[in-house]
Amino acid sequence: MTEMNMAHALNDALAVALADDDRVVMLGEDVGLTGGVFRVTDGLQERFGASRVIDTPVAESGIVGAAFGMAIAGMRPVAEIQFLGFSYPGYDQIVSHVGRIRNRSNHRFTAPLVIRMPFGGGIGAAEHHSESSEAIYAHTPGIKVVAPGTPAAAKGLLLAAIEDPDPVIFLEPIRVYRAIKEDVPAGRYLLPLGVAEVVRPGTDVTLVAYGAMLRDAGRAAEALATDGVSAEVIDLRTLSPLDADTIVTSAVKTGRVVAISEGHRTAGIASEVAAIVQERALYSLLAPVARVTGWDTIVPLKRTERHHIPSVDRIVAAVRRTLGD
Amino acid sequence: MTEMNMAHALNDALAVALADDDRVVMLGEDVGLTGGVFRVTDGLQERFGASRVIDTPVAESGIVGAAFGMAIAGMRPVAEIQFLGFSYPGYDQIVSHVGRIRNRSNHRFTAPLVIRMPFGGGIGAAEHHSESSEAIYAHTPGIKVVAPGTPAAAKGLLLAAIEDPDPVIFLEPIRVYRAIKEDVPAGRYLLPLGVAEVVRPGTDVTLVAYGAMLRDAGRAAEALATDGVSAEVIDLRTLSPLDADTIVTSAVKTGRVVAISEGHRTAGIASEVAAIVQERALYSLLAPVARVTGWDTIVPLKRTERHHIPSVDRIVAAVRRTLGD
Amino acid sequence: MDPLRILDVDGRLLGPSPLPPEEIRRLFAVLLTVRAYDHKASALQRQGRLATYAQFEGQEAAQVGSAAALRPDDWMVATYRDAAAMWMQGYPWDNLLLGRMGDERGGAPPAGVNVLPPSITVGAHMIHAVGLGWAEQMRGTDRIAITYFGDGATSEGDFHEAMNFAGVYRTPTVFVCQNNGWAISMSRDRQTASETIAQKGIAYGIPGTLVDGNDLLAVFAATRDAVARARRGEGATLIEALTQRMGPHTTADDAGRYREERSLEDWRRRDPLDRVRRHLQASGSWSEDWEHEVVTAAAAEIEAAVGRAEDLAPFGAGAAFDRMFARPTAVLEAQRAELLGEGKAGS
Amino acid sequence: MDPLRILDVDGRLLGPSPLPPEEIRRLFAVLLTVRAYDHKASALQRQGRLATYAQFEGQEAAQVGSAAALRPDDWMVATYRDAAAMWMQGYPWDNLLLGRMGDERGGAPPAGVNVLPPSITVGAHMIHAVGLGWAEQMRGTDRIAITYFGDGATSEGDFHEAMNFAGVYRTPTVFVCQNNGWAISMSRDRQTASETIAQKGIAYGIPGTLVDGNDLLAVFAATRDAVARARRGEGATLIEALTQRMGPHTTADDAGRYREERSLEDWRRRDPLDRVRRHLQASGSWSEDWEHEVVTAAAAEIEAAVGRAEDLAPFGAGAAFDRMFARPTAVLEAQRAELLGEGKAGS
Ligand SMILES: Cc1ncc(C[n+]2csc(CCOP(=O)(O)OP(=O)(O)O)c2C)c(N)n1
Ligand SMILES: Cc1ncc(C[n+]2csc(CCOP(=O)(O)OP(=O)(O)O)c2C)c(N)n1
Ligand SMILES: [Mg+2]
Ligand SMILES: [Mg+2]
Repeated sequence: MTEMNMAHALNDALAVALADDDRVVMLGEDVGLTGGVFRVTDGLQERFGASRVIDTPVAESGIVGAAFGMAIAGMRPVAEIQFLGFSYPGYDQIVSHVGRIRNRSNHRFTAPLVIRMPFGGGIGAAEHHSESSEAIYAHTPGIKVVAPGTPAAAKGLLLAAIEDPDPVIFLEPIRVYRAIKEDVPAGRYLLPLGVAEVVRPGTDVTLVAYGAMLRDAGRAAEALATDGVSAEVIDLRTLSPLDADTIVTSAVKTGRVVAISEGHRTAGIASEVAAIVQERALYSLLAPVARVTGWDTIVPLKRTERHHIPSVDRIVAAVRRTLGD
Repeated sequence: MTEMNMAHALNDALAVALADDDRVVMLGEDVGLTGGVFRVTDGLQERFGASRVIDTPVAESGIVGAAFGMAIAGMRPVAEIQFLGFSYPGYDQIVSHVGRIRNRSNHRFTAPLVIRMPFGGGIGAAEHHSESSEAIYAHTPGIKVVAPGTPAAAKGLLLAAIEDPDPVIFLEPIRVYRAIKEDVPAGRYLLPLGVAEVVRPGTDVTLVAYGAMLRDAGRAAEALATDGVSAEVIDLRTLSPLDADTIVTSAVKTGRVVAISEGHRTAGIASEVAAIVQERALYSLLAPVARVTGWDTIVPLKRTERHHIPSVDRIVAAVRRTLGD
Repeated sequence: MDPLRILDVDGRLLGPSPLPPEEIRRLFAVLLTVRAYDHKASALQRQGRLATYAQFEGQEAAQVGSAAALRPDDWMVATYRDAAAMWMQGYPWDNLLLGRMGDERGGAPPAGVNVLPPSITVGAHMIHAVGLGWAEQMRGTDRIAITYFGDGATSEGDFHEAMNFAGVYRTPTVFVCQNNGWAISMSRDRQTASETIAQKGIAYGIPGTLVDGNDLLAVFAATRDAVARARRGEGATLIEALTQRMGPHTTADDAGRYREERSLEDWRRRDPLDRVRRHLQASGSWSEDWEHEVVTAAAAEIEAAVGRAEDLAPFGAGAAFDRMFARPTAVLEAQRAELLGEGKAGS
Repeated sequence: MDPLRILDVDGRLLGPSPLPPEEIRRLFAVLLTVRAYDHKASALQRQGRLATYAQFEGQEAAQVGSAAALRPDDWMVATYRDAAAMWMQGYPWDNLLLGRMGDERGGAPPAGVNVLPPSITVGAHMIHAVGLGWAEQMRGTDRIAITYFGDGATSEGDFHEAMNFAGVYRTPTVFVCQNNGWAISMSRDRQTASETIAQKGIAYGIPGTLVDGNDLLAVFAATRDAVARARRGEGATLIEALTQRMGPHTTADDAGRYREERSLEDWRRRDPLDRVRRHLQASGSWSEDWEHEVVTAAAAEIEAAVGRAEDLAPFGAGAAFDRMFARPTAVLEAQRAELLGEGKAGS
């Protein structure tokens, strides 16, 4: 156990994977010499060589497509896309090929690759750098989508993603990279994909969150606790497949759910949570599932970005609405 | 008024737009000489010339990107992508540029273009030809998404899309192209974007559908009627922005909603409908909103495709579940 | 650039043959076989027994000549129109037919056959061959990867990224463009203003070769050299095989809308089979009986494959859920239960 | 290919000047002005008054020389690093600064300025210039479109599609690649195995020109010819301007991780401003006072723009909803109401 921030924990996970398994290779723009724009791959090229940690041309479709070919040939590539917003030029490779080869070949060929992408806003970055469009990947069959909220979860989930026999999109919340530290187990440490975690038990309302919003959900729970409202907080961790049972169990218990996502609202992750909860726990619901999300607008630039990303206040207000306050 | 099938009605709409407005140009793969793989653009190049109806190289990103540039310069391009599944190579242009220039330039530059795409399965086509991933575009800010279900709606909505000052993705249900005929008004005929239509009034349950599923929703309503169940059928027509008021009004009236979509379930259009209904009509609901959708799998090939696309039976069964039968 | 040509339309050698006579004879039998398949598949489609089918008539030499230069364990990533090349590399007729019947098992060739299922989308698959070859390079094998694509595919951005990666990392990749003159209704000269496709290699530091795609021996020689180069670790090659698709784009297409029938006359004279037949005739190693025998045997083999494919019971209703991941997720299991009527939503 | 060079590093003309002396003097003043802006913007960033900023020091001649060949109504589609070119084409400092402050109004230059907001994503914007020029062609104007991009951008598929469309439709497009040696940490020689970027034009039937990008006159001459060709309806040109970014990729980058400081020494000798200054000095049309005057005036102008940009009150909380469509949809109005606390979900 060492205290690490998320960037450090991810770096540690990648080092473990590279050391343990010859088939693991990394590729992406600036992942080698500079250690990536967020330094998540810092030192890995030095340690494992330029043929295991590969700097690529600026070509996202090429990165994904080449990694896909490698995976079919038996490697375990970990591709990095510099920001979620730059994955779109590689979207066709992901949707039409990475997520389909197992189905297309009835298991004869498979693509066990991981595509890492920083996501989310909150650092006042330029346009396209604050995307939270994870719902489009969650909507895509054949791909798992993972989004950790804390350093230890990041390590355990990334190693599990690399060992998974199927493709995983791994989303790293930008503003959490260096924001929090916690104890992270050393060496090979795995957390199961597809399993959500109740990170704070409560009885009055369920807050469902993931990625950077997890921290704000926790803060909202703290704030509510001082007013005597007991909020249960669920860390989704995996966005596809969603762990419906954990969500529904909590919803049945509390009768109130606030689904939180930084992504756009329409057909987003929070919509899916709401649909599932009403489907399986309608008669337990004391109030509608509230969605606290990014709006259906482009993420505003630095000067007004704060109005877009769900704030602790907005979460608390939504809880109050579900409580009928 | 002439009786037309949908392919014919769309051809008519395009001819009207090309005749009425010099700024309208069409471009896409095989749209000219052959009149498109579904013959929707049949005869238009002959009539309006090869500089107004343009055959392009096989390059979807190029088609969308060039149309985007034309639109900024004041044209009204109508781009065709041969199948929704081939829009993915142009996805970045759509999401990162087409849907953003108005926001990026605070209205100084705009992109009034239409991107037409056939969508949906049911004709036993090859892989990638049966996609129903409209939710990813509905999730994308800055773009309107339209999906007509009948010939007259197709014409009225396409002309409205071409006249709209903002970008519109226009989805044409493949298996409806030649399946139904109805009277279609002659000349310039507009239906408002963003407005759903109650196409069959009812009192016991609301069926929300669009595209090719509209016909099956109607058939389900017929079948239910013979058993004394009165189903109201709503044609969404526009998937983004969704006409929440029409849906909610009906839900409040009937107390039961079945949301139908050929697309994948997770974070799909039906999820959004369910989220909205429970949000705004929870206390009117007599049963959970049921989702009848394509599964979270790749659309199977011809031999087993029928298990994927929601059938009339599945719709009826879902209605029966909401009725507690 | 003049295209490489070794066998002229009269079957005369214009230079030394890259293949011994027995091998030419064997490959002529292959040409006959794949043409028999092509005709059979078209016929099946007309009878409604196959879904849309993309004929390759006219392109047999381009596919057979190039695939003949491969080792059985080399990777192949090809398209909907490349059944001949895929079959040569071990992809069974059964699988090719199943694919066209709309059965996912078509995409699963036997173990040891390193041929991916045919690419239906245009352009995206070339980079897969780059990744496959790159992986082999990393593992220290001398396996190479060949990829087939059309003239139309060179317009997609992914062609560019694939070529660029292959150039930068010197991957063992052989790019074979069958320039058959058309991308559905778009003629080659309107697809790109580049004089040849072969010259596009210059943009990536990759040598480009132009060959007569209807000349079995020229295609073989060019591919053999490219494969050897790749196997030696010297990187990728782009081969443009000039040919013509004699049929429509697919069985769903009406070529009369964009191509004059008489534009094919010249190409008919350049038929890829005829010139090899003439060559064999000149050396006395051809007889009508032998050709008949070959075609009859091929027909029987294909017929048997059709039978097996048609007899294969379709997947059950819930099978799609099993094909998504190594093990179906809980979400998929719930959906399967719903489909099979075992689950009740809203319960 | 030897790059076109007209002014050597000592300021001597190697051939006839494409510009009269007064015009060279005017453009030197522009070079001084844009460098002043670049330094000022870097300083503002260090003070936390701008978000990440991408310096263009070293690339001034490439931008100013090319933009000087345009007509005021021509279209320009450029990147985050092309503030100098954009400003020359009419994009105000105010807007450039506002963009870097994170304000969408930065993207809205005054009416009549046909310059799109800078492209932040790499690669996608070149085809926009193709579409813009194509539209002008359709409308029968002789307006052309110029697009700027880096060496890294040539690896994206969209570069390929843009060039191919420009070739096929002979659109009036001028492609200016500032090959500054780097794409963040990736050096040009590892970005593509093509010997030059200019030669990539061959793949599209588009002429490619290699110029010394630090030579104001060479860049001007090459662009002038390309613009004239485009305006005459003869199609697109690809210009590769060989240059070097003297600073880091952006203010957030640490170039020390991938570039040796001493590799810049040679480039410092080739500074794009120095050689024009020497040229002016040799003809007696330069004085220290004059340069000082120009720089002071520029600084004041820029300072005023900074003031205006910083004083502009930020958008209100609900403004984003107004920027999506000509009129906000009902969905957006409901979300705005929710944000502003007027709406109650679940009511
Ligand atoms: C991404 C994508 N865009 C469009 C299509 C539709 N389409 C199928 S084949 C084809 C033409 C391809 O031409 P070419 O590459 O020359 O191959 P050929 O069919 O001539 O063998 C097109 C446009 C597709 N399958 N995928
Ligand atoms: C699609 C996309 N991928 C990656 C990035 C991240 N990125 C920003 S600039 C850059 C390097 C671009 O290099 P080049 O085109 O040479 O331009 P330069 O920065 O040198 O001016 C990269 C990779 C991006 N902005 N967009
Ligand atoms: Mg072709
Ligand atoms: Mg550069």
